[in-house]
Amino acid sequence: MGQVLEVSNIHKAFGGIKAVNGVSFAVQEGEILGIIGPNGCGKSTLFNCILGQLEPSEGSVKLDGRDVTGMRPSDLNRLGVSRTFQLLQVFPELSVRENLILAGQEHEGTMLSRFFGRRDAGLSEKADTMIGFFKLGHLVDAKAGGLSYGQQKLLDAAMAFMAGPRLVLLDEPAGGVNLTMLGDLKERLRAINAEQGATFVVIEHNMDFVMSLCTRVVVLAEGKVLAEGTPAEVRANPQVVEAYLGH
Amino acid sequence: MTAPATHGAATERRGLALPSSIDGTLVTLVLGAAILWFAPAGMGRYGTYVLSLWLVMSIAVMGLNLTLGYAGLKSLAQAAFMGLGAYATALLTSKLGLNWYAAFAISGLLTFAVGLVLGFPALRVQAHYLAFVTLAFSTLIWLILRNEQWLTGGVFGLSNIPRPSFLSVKLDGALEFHRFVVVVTFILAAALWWMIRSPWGRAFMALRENPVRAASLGVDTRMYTLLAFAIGSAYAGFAGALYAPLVEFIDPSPFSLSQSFFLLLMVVAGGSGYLLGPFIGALLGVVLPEWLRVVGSLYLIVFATIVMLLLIACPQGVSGLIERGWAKLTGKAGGR
Amino acid sequence: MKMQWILATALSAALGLPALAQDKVKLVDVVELSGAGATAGTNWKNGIDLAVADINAKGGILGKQIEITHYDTQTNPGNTRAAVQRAIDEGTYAVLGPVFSGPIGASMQIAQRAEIAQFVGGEAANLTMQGNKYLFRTSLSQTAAMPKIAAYLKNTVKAGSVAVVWVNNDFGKGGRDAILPELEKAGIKVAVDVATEQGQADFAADAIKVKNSNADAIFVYLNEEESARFLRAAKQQGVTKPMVGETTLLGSKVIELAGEAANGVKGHVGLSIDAPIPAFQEFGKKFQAKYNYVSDHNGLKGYMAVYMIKWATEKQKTFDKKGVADTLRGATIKPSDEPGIMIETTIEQNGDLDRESFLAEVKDGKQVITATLPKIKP
Amino acid sequence: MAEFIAYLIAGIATGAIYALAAIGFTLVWQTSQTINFAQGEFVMLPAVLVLLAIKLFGAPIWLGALIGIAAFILIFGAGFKLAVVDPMIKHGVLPLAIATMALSIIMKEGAKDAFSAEAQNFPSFVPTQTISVFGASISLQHLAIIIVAFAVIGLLQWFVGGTRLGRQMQATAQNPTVARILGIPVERMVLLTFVINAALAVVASALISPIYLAKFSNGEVIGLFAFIAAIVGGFNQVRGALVGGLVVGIVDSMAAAYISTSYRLAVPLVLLVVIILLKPEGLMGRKEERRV
Repeated sequence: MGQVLEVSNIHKAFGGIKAVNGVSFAVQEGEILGIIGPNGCGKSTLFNCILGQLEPSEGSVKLDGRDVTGMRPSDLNRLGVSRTFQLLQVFPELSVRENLILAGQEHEGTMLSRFFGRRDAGLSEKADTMIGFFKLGHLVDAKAGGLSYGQQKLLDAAMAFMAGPRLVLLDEPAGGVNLTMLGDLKERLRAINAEQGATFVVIEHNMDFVMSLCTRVVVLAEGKVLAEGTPAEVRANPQVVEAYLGH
Repeated sequence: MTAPATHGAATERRGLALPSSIDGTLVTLVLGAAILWFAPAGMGRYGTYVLSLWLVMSIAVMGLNLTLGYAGLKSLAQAAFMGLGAYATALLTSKLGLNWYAAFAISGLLTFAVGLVLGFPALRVQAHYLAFVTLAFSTLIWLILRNEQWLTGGVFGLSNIPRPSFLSVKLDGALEFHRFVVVVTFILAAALWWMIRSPWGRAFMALRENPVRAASLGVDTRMYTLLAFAIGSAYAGFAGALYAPLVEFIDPSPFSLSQSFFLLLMVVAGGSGYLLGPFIGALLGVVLPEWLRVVGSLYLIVFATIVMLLLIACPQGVSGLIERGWAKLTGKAGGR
Repeated sequence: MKMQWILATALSAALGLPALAQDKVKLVDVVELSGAGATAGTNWKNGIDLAVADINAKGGILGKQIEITHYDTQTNPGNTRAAVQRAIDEGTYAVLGPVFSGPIGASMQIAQRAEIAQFVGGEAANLTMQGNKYLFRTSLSQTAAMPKIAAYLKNTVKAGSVAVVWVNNDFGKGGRDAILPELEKAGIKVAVDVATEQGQADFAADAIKVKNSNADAIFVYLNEEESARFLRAAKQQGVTKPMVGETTLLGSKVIELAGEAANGVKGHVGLSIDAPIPAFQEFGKKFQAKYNYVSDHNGLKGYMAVYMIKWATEKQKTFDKKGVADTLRGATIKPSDEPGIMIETTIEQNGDLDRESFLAEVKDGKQVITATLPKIKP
Repeated sequence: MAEFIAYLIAGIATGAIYALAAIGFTLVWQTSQTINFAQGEFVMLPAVLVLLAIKLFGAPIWLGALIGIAAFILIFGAGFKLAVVDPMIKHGVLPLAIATMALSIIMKEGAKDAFSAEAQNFPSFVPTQTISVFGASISLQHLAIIIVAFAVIGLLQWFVGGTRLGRQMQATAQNPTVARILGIPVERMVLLTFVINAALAVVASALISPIYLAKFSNGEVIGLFAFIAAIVGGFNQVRGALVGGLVVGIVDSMAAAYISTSYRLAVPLVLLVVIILLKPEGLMGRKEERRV
């Protein structure tokens, strides 16, 4: 089992406020890693630093041993790192299928082939398969903006998987999703993890969701790593209980 | 009319996976070209000129529509790019005796390259810096056109710009040249239609709706943004290359900053992000003064007010209004 | 053809115009009513309207009433060209306008090709050098005016060096290009050559530059409000050398806007409602009464243009379009034959005009004519 | 040297005018992230409205001024915000920016058609005398503009930093969502900003018009230079307008003096491009982080 992602000593400050203050962790191939922590502990900022949306003030990010610190999000994505956002991020004016084709089209061919080639970039079937997998088959041609919140959340996740990524970072996938949908989502994620061997990092508030999905959990507090271990170990850690789980 | 096809019907038909499937927009383009081919009958030279001018402006607006409507960038230099194309064509054909077709291609290449050079540093920072840089560029170009009299004729302009010929047919007459403009406009519009339907078009739209998400899906936002701006600028260059022989005289005034603003307003009036919007926008901008002869110079106020009201009531412009009307008629849940 | 007829009828019916084309003569004025040329263009248009009203009230031309149409060019050469084409398509008897030299240059070949006389308000030298037999000026050209300025600078002002301040548009650039060789001929040195922008608001730096050049006199060739702004800035910077100008600088609008700063300005005036000719002053009063502001020389130009057409038509006794130009070339129109022409005017073969002009000075906020200059070829 | 000082002082005097006009850019930017392309017309119009009121109602100058100013602040301060900004801002800032272009045409052409195509004199509230500073002359009018520009910026800084209302306004500008949660009447704060912008435009108009004359097309030049000043100084800082205005004024004056006058206009534009390349946030601006 190789190491997919290695994050070392990431710092990020906004003005005088240190949002992330020296975070290090590693992600092993095939695992589902959870990152938890109270509001404002720097989870999203950490994500954005890893994914090139923000430039870290200090520290490095390595993908398969290669330094990708500060690399542009689009390039990182084409190396196989995919993500979802805390707030919903689908393209409302495009249909469900178009959303998925978009998520895959930049991973194949060249700019020229994308201009002169097929307009679906040969991805229609793959998109339909993915849509079926996420149980949105009846909505293939609907505009994404017209879907329910939970459906959009599923679409959002589906887009992250469209290009067959090595590593997927999910930012609060369970936020605002109702219980039935939540079950669906968890089941889908597990299935992809099992079938495609995809590796996950999940930021989540919903404790039950994280504890039942993840194989390992990193706890952040005030921009630093507070604890790390299996769900059971973390649950038993007194520091964590005090800082986060306690209330 | 046609607008629903660009978004609704076309999107839905994509599932058929027919790369060359014909949609409403293309049908409208073909029909429009056919009608315009015969339209000037009995209109006189002036009427024909206005029709041709409308099409030429439509090309420039089409380019800006790509920049603004599809990629969401504010360019304040579309008229300046048009000027570059017009002067390049005028100088190459009248002073160097170059063939118009070569001059046309050079005009497009030149404006495309300048667009890249201009866009690269600006888009590195933030999208709205493109507006600042193009504003400066627009005025600088205008100054050069005016000051370098040895080359551009300065304030006195360039006259006696020759019209092209097709095969061995001379296109000096108003009607012949109009038909030539119709054909060139059709080709350029069809090329844009193809691009918008290709994966590029999808990337452009993703860029406009949510650039951050698009980047996280592997869309090279900088590359596509630059391309949209450079291609949009090249269309202005093409428009300029037709404008010069159409008017047979150019001076710096139609390429000023305020003209660039005016072109932006045309994009919005017609419906930004709709392939056929530019034709409607340019119609309002170019032909409206003809319809509003009665009110004299008030036409500018009328035009600007129409744009304002559209922006308040329906930011998708006239195309958006038509789409809404269509949705109502067909009973579909339309509008946004 | 029939289609057009129906359209035209429908259109005129819709606009409430009487469609009695037979006893009317159609004139189209193509002019700058919006854009940079709006001020000059509006004066020109009002002058024309005044003339048309006068003529129609007295029975028209050869018994026909004049029907005047104005087309706005937006000060855009392309539009001007198209509008002239349109005027000819619609069968205008002659083309009036435009006023700015750039748009004239863009559109003059159209009227020439159609062999229809075009009466323009432009003063740029190059317009009448292209062998166009159908183009007629309504004022002195810059080539005619500038030698008079140079002579004035040399003989009256006794300047050895001159600062030239000009506006960088077709009007100003043309004037500057015309005066420089004349200054050289007169042995006057150009101390500093200052280009300014059309619509420029701030002239402080330009005034300092002129002041520092230590020129004996300053030749100012700007449009109306820029002239006023420059005069004010010059006064503020303590420029004391004489300001010399051509027509515009001594115009009523400049005097009104510049206030005290205009006092002492001198120069050459082609057309002016302040000229010591009763007809001019009367025109000024009529114009003021109708439009509630003071006409500049463009108002006079427009007014006289219509009378040039009237005179030519009555002379040839028929509405022959081509004949208008033929009749006018080389003719001399005297106010005794046609009072509307106001001042004896000779039309040269190339379309230039020759007439008396004036030297003037601004005293106590008023233009005072100090001398009358004879025609170049009396 | 005396020559240089003369140009410098002329540049500062002109720069203060640009600064006064540029403040509005920064205010509108801060509250709605929009470039107001009609800013130049905002400065042009009050003077025209005052003259129009005098002409239409035959009112004495003070009454004309009162009517014109009240009408302007009402229509283009409150009215602009309610009729243009409010309905449009939900569609994003792009339509709003374009709407201000349309607005500038309406204001300009409206002033021309309703008032006059020609420039008109505007009475000065300041004596027109000239005084001598270091051998260079400067008019009391320009001096007044410099003083007012500094005073207005100082007052705004104090208002924003030192008063409760001002801090609320500042909070709204920085993050409307958070401000709303904190119980700040966000809508009213934004409205207030626009009214302040209109009031400043009136002050600028009253000071500038006696020198530049009242004309419908004045907004083009003033707007362009104020825009450059705002970018050079920094769009997101009110004091950026002051610094930018002065820098642009001085650079323009020096360009007229020492560089080809036909390319004078190019110099501030090149400065603008250089600033964008080297310090995109402007001389005084705050760096805006890319946020997700």
